Amino acid sequence: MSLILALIRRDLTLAFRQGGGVGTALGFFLTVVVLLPIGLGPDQALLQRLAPGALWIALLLAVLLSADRIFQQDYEDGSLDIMAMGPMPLELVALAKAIAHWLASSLPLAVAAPLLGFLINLDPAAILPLALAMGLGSVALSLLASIGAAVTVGLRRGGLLVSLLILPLYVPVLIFGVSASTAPGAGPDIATPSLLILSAMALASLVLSPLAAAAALRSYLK
Amino acid sequence: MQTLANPARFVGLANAVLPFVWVATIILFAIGLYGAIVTSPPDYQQGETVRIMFVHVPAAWLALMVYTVMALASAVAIVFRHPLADVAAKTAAPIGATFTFLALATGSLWGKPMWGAWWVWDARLTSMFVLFLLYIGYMAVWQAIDEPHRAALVARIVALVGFVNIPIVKFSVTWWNSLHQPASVFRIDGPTIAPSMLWPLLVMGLAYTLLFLALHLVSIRAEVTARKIRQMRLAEIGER
Amino acid sequence: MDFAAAHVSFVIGAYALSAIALVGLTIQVITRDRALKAELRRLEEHRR
Amino acid sequence: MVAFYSPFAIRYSPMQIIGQDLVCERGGRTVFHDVSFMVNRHELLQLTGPNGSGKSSLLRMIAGLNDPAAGTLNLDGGHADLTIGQQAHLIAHQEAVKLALTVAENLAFWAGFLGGGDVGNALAALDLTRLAHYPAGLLSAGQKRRLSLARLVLVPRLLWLLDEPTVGLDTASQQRLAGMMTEHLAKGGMIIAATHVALGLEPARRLDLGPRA
Repeated sequence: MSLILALIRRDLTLAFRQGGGVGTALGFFLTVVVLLPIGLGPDQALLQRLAPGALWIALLLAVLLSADRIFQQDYEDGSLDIMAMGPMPLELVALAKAIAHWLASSLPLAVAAPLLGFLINLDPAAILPLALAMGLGSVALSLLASIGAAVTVGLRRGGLLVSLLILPLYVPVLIFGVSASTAPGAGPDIATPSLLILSAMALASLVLSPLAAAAALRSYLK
Repeated sequence: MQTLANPARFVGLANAVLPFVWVATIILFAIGLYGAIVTSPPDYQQGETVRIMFVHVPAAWLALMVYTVMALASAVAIVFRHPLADVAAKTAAPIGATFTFLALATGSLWGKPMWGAWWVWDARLTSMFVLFLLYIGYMAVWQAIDEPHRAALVARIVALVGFVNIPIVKFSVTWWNSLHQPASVFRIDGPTIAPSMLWPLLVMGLAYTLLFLALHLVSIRAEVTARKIRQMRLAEIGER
Repeated sequence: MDFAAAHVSFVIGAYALSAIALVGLTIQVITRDRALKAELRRLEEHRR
Repeated sequence: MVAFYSPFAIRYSPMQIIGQDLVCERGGRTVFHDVSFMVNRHELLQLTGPNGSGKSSLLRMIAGLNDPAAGTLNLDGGHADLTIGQQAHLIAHQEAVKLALTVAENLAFWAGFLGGGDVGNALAALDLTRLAHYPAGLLSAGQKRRLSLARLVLVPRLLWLLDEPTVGLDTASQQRLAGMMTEHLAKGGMIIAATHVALGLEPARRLDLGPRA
């Protein structure tokens, strides 16, 4: 357990010291949110109805954008080889790095998203459910992104391939994420069941993603 | 040598079986089409457009079946390390993608007269679309990694991860669809269809499956030849 | 089948599209197989 | 977590690594075949052979990063529940150094991750104490190579797998490396080094991966 923490701590120091990671993801997120009213027109009622979905899509794309940072550096400078020879199985290394990526970029976005919601007239009552749903959903997003990152770690321009591989896996998270972020009161309460399913997905990916990611990494170490 | 363990035996087997499969495919298509176009009655509600079902439903069945074949082949490749299994998965993908594309296209052609729109986010069409993305993603992995051995290792994982997600996507899309739209007006599945419509559908389904088998065997044979050519070229480089 | 019924063009369109796609795929697969077999034969003669 | 203690505790039990008719395949091409070797305690095995003959592949195979297409590879004597890779250090061309972290932080991470070790002593052994608080990005190639070699001293491990260790080192550092290697062998360790340059100590065994008859 202490080894996982050591790895997470190092990754976090690296992410914050290089600064690029969080900054670019947040910047990308802000651009997407600002583009929406420009593209869809300033109609407040329309924007309000679209706000949760739009914020979720922006979060999802931002996480995907920063996904290749999870293993790329360690693969290129040889650290991954040494970690594969360490006392900790590669699966836990993949898990630790995915958690570090979640803490470094997905979580800050999940916290910032509802606060930026006012830009697209997000209904204030929806801020709390959105924050809760995004907090949970971002775990699944980072873990699934780690599979894509592992599959494309050795490729020169793997960025496009990551999105193609991982977006279909994001469909369920997006569906239940958005329905979990609807404000209470309107219509039947679908927020709580969706939240439960979302957390189930997060837990499932917590277990399954490291297995897939480690297997993909091993094929690149060969 | 870990090259294709027993390709010669497989190619021999394929050559023996293929003529019969081709003949059976053609016969079944003839019967199926005859049943679909001539004997089965028009639908009391939709009229003639129901006949699109005979090309739409088999394509949808094949789209899912071929991905299952790919996932099974990948699992066999992981467990038994059999290189021919990787080739089977790789060659099945483009065929499966074509069937998925056909399912989407014919579904949209069926939807236009039915719901008045070329694309309707009906639960089955949406999950079929995601399945299409999974196919494209799988094929993109083979494209992106030039060295076949490493590409095979990675593609296996992508196929299995995709396969695990198909039911999840299906469940969430169906649930999402019921949330946003009352159950779609048009529902044809299960034994409710009249027998006169059912047998052509089953025959067409079998014809599509045999076509897949034939195309798959030929593609595997071609891929085995391609790998041999690649190894001969590499050997030449090695000698020089 | 009544060829004058409503929307019959969609039915024909669906069948035509399916035929084109499946026949096209078959031709592509067979030609690739034949081309590779010929190249392999050429390479083998070249080596002997 | 695996109880991890210094491998030298089992100093005097007999111990050797044996490779038997190993075959390595990469991209469909056979890199090398029928390679056999043996290394005992206190012994240095020197790997030679032209570029592309598979020296690095063999080292990576011993480290467990890629499994052989055929043949066997085992360590008699070491820890039963540890793989060879977990009882070995691999120093390859890539230095596994994070440029944004300082020299000390790099070593502190590896100490934490690979199972304990004294950073100060490792820095002193490679004369890096002066640079401890500099970000690794400012180091020269030779200094980065020394930081990578510091891992050998930082975490005691039985087997050292060195891939052209002297690349980029000045003469003083090469002598220091030779000293470290001699001391490691004296303490009952084993070394497999792929290199063409004289290492400053006589290898007990040699293995040439070049084209054989």
